[in-house]
Amino acid sequence: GSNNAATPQQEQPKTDSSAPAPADSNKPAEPAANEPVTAVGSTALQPLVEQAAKDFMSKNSGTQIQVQGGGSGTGLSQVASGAASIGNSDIFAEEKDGIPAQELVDHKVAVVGMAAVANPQVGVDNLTKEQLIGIFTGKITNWKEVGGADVKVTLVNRPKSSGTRAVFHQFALDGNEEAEGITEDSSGTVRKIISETPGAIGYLALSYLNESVKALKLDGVEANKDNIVTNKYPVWAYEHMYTKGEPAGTTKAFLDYIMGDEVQGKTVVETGFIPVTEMKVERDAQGNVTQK
Amino acid sequence: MNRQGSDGMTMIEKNVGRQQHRLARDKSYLQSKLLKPNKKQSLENFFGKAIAMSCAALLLIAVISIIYFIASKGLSTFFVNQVSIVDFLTGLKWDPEGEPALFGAFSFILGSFLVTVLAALVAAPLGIGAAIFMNEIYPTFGKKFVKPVIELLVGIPSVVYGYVGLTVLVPFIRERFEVLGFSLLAGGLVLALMILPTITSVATDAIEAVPQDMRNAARALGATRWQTIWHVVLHGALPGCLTAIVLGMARAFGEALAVQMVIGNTSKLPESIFDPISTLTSAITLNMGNTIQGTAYNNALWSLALLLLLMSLFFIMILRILGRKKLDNR
Amino acid sequence: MRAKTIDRIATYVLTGIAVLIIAVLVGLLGFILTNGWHKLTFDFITSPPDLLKAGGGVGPQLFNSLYLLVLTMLISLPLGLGAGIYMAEYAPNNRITQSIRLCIEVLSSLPSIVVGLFGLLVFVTMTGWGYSLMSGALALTVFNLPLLVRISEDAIRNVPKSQKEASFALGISKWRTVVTVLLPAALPGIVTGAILASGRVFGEAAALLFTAGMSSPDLIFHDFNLDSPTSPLNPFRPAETLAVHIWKVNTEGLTPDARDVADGAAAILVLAVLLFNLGARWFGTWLFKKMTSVTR
Amino acid sequence: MNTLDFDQGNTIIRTKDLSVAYGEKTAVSKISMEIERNTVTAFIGPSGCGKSTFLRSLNRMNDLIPSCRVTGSIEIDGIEINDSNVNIEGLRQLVGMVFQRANPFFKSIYENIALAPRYHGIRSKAELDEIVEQSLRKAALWDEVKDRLKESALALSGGQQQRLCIARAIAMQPSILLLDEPASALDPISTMKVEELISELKDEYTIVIVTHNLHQAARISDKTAFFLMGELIEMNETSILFTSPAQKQTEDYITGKFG
Amino acid sequence: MNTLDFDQGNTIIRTKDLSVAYGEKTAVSKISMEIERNTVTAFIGPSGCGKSTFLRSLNRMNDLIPSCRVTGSIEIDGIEINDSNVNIEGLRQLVGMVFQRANPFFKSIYENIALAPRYHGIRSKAELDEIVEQSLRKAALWDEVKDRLKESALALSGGQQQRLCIARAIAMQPSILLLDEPASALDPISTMKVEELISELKDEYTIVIVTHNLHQAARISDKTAFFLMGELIEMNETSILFTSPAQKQTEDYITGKFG
Ligand SMILES: Nc1ncnc2c1ncn2[C@@H]1O[C@H](COP(=O)(O)OP(=O)(O)OP(=O)(O)O)[C@@H](O)[C@H]1O
Ligand SMILES: Nc1ncnc2c1ncn2[C@@H]1O[C@H](COP(=O)(O)OP(=O)(O)OP(=O)(O)O)[C@@H](O)[C@H]1O
Ligand SMILES: [Mg+2]
Ligand SMILES: [Mg+2]
Repeated sequence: GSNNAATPQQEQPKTDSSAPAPADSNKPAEPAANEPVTAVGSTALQPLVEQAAKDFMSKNSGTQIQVQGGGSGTGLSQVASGAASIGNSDIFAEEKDGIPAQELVDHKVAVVGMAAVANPQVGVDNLTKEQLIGIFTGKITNWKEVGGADVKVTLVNRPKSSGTRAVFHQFALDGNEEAEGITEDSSGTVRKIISETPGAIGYLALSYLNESVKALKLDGVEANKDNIVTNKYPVWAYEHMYTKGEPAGTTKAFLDYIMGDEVQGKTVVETGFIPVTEMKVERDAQGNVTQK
Repeated sequence: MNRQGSDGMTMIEKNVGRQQHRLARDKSYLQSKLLKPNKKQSLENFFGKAIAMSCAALLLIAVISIIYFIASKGLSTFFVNQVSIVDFLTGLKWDPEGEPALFGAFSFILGSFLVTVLAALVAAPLGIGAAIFMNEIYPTFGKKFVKPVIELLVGIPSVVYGYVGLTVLVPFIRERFEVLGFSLLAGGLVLALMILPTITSVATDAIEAVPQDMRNAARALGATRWQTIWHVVLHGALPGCLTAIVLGMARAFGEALAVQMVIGNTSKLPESIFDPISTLTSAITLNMGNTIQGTAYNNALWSLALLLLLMSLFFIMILRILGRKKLDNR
Repeated sequence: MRAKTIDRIATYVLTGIAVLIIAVLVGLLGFILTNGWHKLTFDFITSPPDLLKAGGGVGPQLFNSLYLLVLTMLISLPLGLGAGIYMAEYAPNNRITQSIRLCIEVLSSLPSIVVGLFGLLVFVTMTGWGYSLMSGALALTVFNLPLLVRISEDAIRNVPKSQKEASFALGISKWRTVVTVLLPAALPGIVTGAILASGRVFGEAAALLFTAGMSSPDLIFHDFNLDSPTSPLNPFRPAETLAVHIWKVNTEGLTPDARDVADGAAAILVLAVLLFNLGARWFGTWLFKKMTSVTR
Repeated sequence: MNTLDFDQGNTIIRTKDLSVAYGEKTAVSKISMEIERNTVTAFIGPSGCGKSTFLRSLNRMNDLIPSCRVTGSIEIDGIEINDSNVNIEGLRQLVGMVFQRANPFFKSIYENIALAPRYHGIRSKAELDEIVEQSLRKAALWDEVKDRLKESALALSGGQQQRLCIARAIAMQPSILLLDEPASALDPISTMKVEELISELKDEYTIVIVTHNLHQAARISDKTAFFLMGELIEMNETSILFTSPAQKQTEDYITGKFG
Repeated sequence: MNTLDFDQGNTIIRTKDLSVAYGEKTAVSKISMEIERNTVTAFIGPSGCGKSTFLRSLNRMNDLIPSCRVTGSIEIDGIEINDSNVNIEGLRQLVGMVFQRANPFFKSIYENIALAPRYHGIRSKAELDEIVEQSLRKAALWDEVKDRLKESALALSGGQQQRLCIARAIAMQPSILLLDEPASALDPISTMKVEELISELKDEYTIVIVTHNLHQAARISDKTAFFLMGELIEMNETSILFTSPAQKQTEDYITGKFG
C-alpha cells in the first residue's frame, strides 16, 4: 500500500533527491530524479497508474510521478500539447478528432472488459445481441419481451463522449444508436443506479462488477478474462498510455515498469484489468482483430 | 481678578498675552494649514485609492479574461465549426459525434431553467421565512442556533448533497410516486437545499440592516409584528432579499456535481416534474473531460458554458429591473 | 382582530418554516455524521489513502483542504476587501462602475467547473505550474472573489453615513476613515461573509479537479523545504482535497470500503467546517470588541 | 374602538412602583404617578435620568428591548397593561408615540401617514386621503409637502421629518399621545404650531411630553414631573412647580438653567 | 499689544454669493456674509431654510453629497477654500464640526476622542490621555464617563453622546467651531455647561452655531443671522437683531415664537 511507499523515502531523506537514483539492474532506461513525470487522463485507468507510480517511486527514490485524472480527452490533449509526459486514454487516439495521432506513441498497458449489467430483479441472465440492441435502441421497453419479469426497461447510458460508451456502442451494439436514457459518467454511480432501480440496464467495466448487479451473458458468452483474451467475448478495449514521440528517461523507465511482470502480473489484475501481455489477439484502431 | 499668575503677570495680562499670541499664531497657522499640501495625507489617500483601485482592476481583468476565454471558445462553434445559432438554441437533438453532427441544446437550456426556477420557488420563501424568523420572531434562538447551523451547511460540498440526494431523495420519490426517481423534482429539491443557506444568510443581513427605529415606529403605531415585518422590514430589506435570490439562483444555475447525480441527464424534453432532465452544467461536466480541445464537440460544450453565462446574465438583468422598480416605490 | 389573527398565522407559518428547515438540516447533518461516525478514528484522519485495499485514511487530503483554504484566503481576502472598499467608497457612479458590478454578478454565477477549466488553461498550463495548490488557490480565488467583494462592499455601505461624516469633519483623510472608522464597524459583516466564502472554498470540488489535481504526494510532515515535492507547505505541489477525494472514491474508487471512506471524509468535512465556523465566529466577535469596544 | 370606559374617575394613567432595568442597570426606580385625562403632563430632568424609559413603558415599547425588565404596575383606565391578556397593538393604537429622533419609514410621505390607518382597517382611498391631509395639516406640514406626497419621506429636512412623525401618530387617532422631545429638532415657528396643536388636542387626548425646554414645559403643560437619576423627585401643577418647587433639587434644576 | 498685526481686518470667514443646490433644488441662494474672529455667530431660521447646508459648506462637508453643487466664494482668512490647492483635511481640522444628530464612532469613549489627535500626529499615550481628559472636562462629560472610558460610546444616552461629539471636536483644537444645534438633545444643565463652554472658548475660537432656541442665540451669540428659504434675511449684533430687527420677516419670526 501507500505506507510502504513513504517509508523508504523517510529513511533516506532529501540527500539523494539531486543525485541520480540507484538504477534497477533490469531496467533498460535509467530514471532521472530531476525530471518529474506527469500522467494525465482517463479516470478509469488512474487507479492502476497511480498504484504503479507509488510502487515505482518507492523503488526509485527521488523520482516524481504525478498521476492525475481529467478524462481521456484531457489526457490526449495534454500529451499532444506537451503539457503532460503521458496521456492516459480509454480509446485509440485515432478515434478522437483533433488529435495528431501520428505524433503520439501508443503504449497499450491493459485491457478492460465490459459487460451489460442489469438490476438483479429483471429475471434474465442472457441476452442475444439482437435483444441487447433492441433494448438499447429503445425498441424493447419491457423485460418480459425478452423473457424476464414484467418491469419497464430503464437505460443507464454513459455520456456520448465517453470511451466506455464508444466501446460498447461499437462492439456490443454494432454501431446502432442508443435511445435516450439516464446518463452517468462514473462507474460507481452507474452501478449504484442499476442496483437500485428496478428494470435498469447499463454497462460496466468488469472491475466494477459486484453482487449488487447482475452481469448479463451476451449470446451465451460470459464476460470474463478467458473469453476476452480470445476475443470470444468481443466487448473489450485497451487502456492506452500515450507519449509524444518515443519516451525517454524516467517516462520510459516508468512505462517499462508498467509493462513488466511485476505490474502486469499483480497490479493490473488487482485493479480489475486484464494484462495486455496475456491477450491472444490484437485489435487495431479500426476494430480489426488479428491473432497474435 | 488681580490674583498673581504663576509667572508674575496678572490674570488680565496673561489673558491678553495669550490672546495676542493666539491671534498672531492663528493667521499664519490657519493659512499654512489651509495651503500646506499635506504630503502624508495626500499620499495616504493616493495609495489607498490606488490599492483599492488595483484590486478592483484585477477583478475586472479576471472577469474580462474569463469572459473572453469562454466567449472565444464558445463562439467558435458558430464561427469556426459553422453551426447555426438558431439550430443550437432550438434544436432538440444533441449528437455531436453523429453523422451529421447535431448540436441542439434546447433540452439543456430548458432543463437548467426549470431546475433553477424550481429551486428558487422552493428555497426563496423558505430562506426568507427563516431569515425573518431569526431576526424578528425568535432572535435569541435564531441567532444562536439556526444561523450557525445554516451557515455550516454552506460548507457541505455539493458532492455530499448529491450523494444524499441520490441515496435518500431519489429512492423516496421513486417509491412515493412510482416513477424513476431521477427527475427534475429531485434536482430542484437538492438545489433548493443547497441554495437555502445562501438565501437565508444574505436575506438575514438585509433584514438586520433595516434600522431598529423603523420597527419601533411601526410598533408604536400599533402595527402587529407581522404588519411590521411585511410593510416595514421586508420593504426595507427588499433589495437585499432580491440579491439573496439572485445569489441563490446563480449558485443553482452554476451547480454541477450535485444536480448531475440526481437528474438522470436525459437530453429529452421533460413532460412532468418526475421526468429526468439534463442541464447545461451536467452536459458540460459529463463530456468536457472526454473531448479533445479544439474539436467541434469541445467547442460546443464551451458554447453551453457561454450560454450558461448569458442566461445568468439574463436573470441578473430581470432582477435588477425588478429591484429598481421596487426601490422607486420607497 | 383580523390583523391579530394574521399575525398569529404568520408567526406559526414562519416558525413552521424554521422548524422544517432545522429538521431537514439536522437530518442531513445527522445522516452525514452518523454514516461517517465510525470512521472518525485517529488512524483514518492521519494516514494516507490506500488505492486498492480497505483501511486507507484521508490525512494528506485533510491537510491539503486546510492549507488550500489558507492560501486561497490569503490571496482573495485582501483582494476582495480592496475591491469592496473601492466599490463602496471610491467607485464613481458611472458606466464603468456599473459594468464592474455586472461583472461581479456574472463572475459569481459562473459554474465552478468552468472556472476549473479556465484554471487548467491559464494557471496549470500557461504558467507551467502544473496541477498545484497555487493553481487551485487561484482558481478558487476567481470564484470566491465576487462573494467577498459583495460582502465587504455591503458591510461597508451598511455603516451609517453619520460615521463617515463624523470622521471627515475631524479632518481625517478618506483612506484613514475607511481603515479606522468604516472597516471596524463593518467587520462583523465581513467576517460572516468570509465564513460563508470559506465554507464554499472548503467544500469545492469541481473547480479543483482540473487545477489542484486529483492526487497528492505522500507528505513528509517534517519536510519544510518549500521546493521539495513532498513538503506539505510547498505551494507548487499537486494536492487532492477532501471534497475531491470524496468525489474520486465515490466515482472511480476501487477499494471495497470506498463507501465508508467517502462517508468518513464527508463527516470530517462537516466537522471541520463546523470547527472552522465556530473559530471564525469567535474570532470575529473578539475582533469587533477589540476594535470598537462594542459588546454585542 | 378608541373609546375608553369613562366612568372610572379622572385618572387615566396610574403607575405604582414602576421600575425599569436594562440588564443590571436600573434606569427607572419605583416611580408611582397619576396622570389625568385630557391634560398635558411634561417630564423634565437632566439627560439620562430615565424620562424616555418611563415614557416608553407606558405603551410597552420596552417589550422590544430584550434586556429590558419592567416591574411594578401600570394601569391605563384601570386596566393593568402589562397583563398578558392585553392586546398590545390595541394599546399602542390608543397610546400613540413620537420619538426623540425622527424615524420616518423608507416610504413616500403619503404612505408614512396612511400606513397605520390602513392597518387599523381603513381601506377607502378617499378616507385615507382625508386622514393624510388632516394629519399633515395638524402637524403644520401640509403646505410644505402637499405637492410631493409621493416622494420619499427621507428627502425632508430633520424638522420636517419630525413633524411627519407627529402627523403619523395623529393619523392613528389615539387617546393618549406620548411625545419624546418632539420639538427638539423643530424651529420656533413649527414648535409654536406644535405647541398650539398640543393645546388644541388637549380636549381630545391625554398628552405626555418629554422636553428639555423648560419654557416649553411651562407654556404648554398642566402638570410637570421632575425626574432625577431614575427617580421621580417632584410632580405638581406646572405653575406651582416652576414658581415654588417643594424640593431643593427641583429648584436647583429650574434655576440652574439660567444660572 | 503693538506686535499684533491688525491691518488685515478682523474677518475670518467671508462668503460671497454663496449658493448651494441639491440637484435641481437650491437650498442656499447667494448668501454673502462676514464672520469675525473670536466671536460667536448664531444662525436662526425655520426648519429647512438652509442653515445646516450653509454651515456644512464652511468646512466642505457638502463635498460628500454627490448631488450637491456649491457656487460662489468662501474665504477663510483670505484663502478661497473651494480652490483645488486647499488641503481639505487641514481645513476640516481647522474648522471643527458638531452635527445635529449625535454620531459617536462605534468605538470606546476614549477612542472617540483620541482618534483625531492621533491622526493629526500625537502619538504619546500620556499626551493623548491628557487631551481626552481635557476635552471631556470641557464638554462637561468627564465626571460621568471617567470610569468607563474603555466602554462603547454607544452605551451613552442621547445627551451624553452629543456632548461626547463636542468633546471630540474640541480635542482636535480647531480654530473655528461649527455647531449644528449641538444642544437640541441636551438637558438644561448640560446645555448651560455647553453655553458656558462656548463663551469661554470664544477668546480662542471663532464659533458658528445653528440653534432653534432663540433664547440660546440671544444668550450666547455676538451676532445673529436670520435665514429664510435659503436666503440671508438679516445679520446683525445679536442685541440689535433681537430688539429692533430691520426686516419685517425677522420681527415676525422672533415674536412669532411667543405668539
Ligand atoms: N437600550 C438600552 N440599553 C441599556 N441602557 C439603556 C438603554 N436605553 C437607555 N439606557 C440607559 O438608561 C438610562 C436612562 O436612559 P433614558 O434614555 O431613559 O434617559 P433620558 O432621560 O431620556 O435622557 P435624554 O434626555 O438624554 O434622552 C441612561 O443611563 C441610559 O444610558
Ligand atoms: N442631502 C440632501 N439632498 C436633497 N435635499 C436636501 C438634502 N439635505 C437637505 N436638503 C434640502 O435642503 C433644504 C435645506 O435643508 P437644511 O438641512 O439645510 O435645513 P435646516 O435649516 O438645517 O433645517 P433644520 O432646522 O430642520 O435642520 C431642505 O429643503 C431640505 O429638504
Ligand atoms: Mg430620552
Ligand atoms: Mg439643520
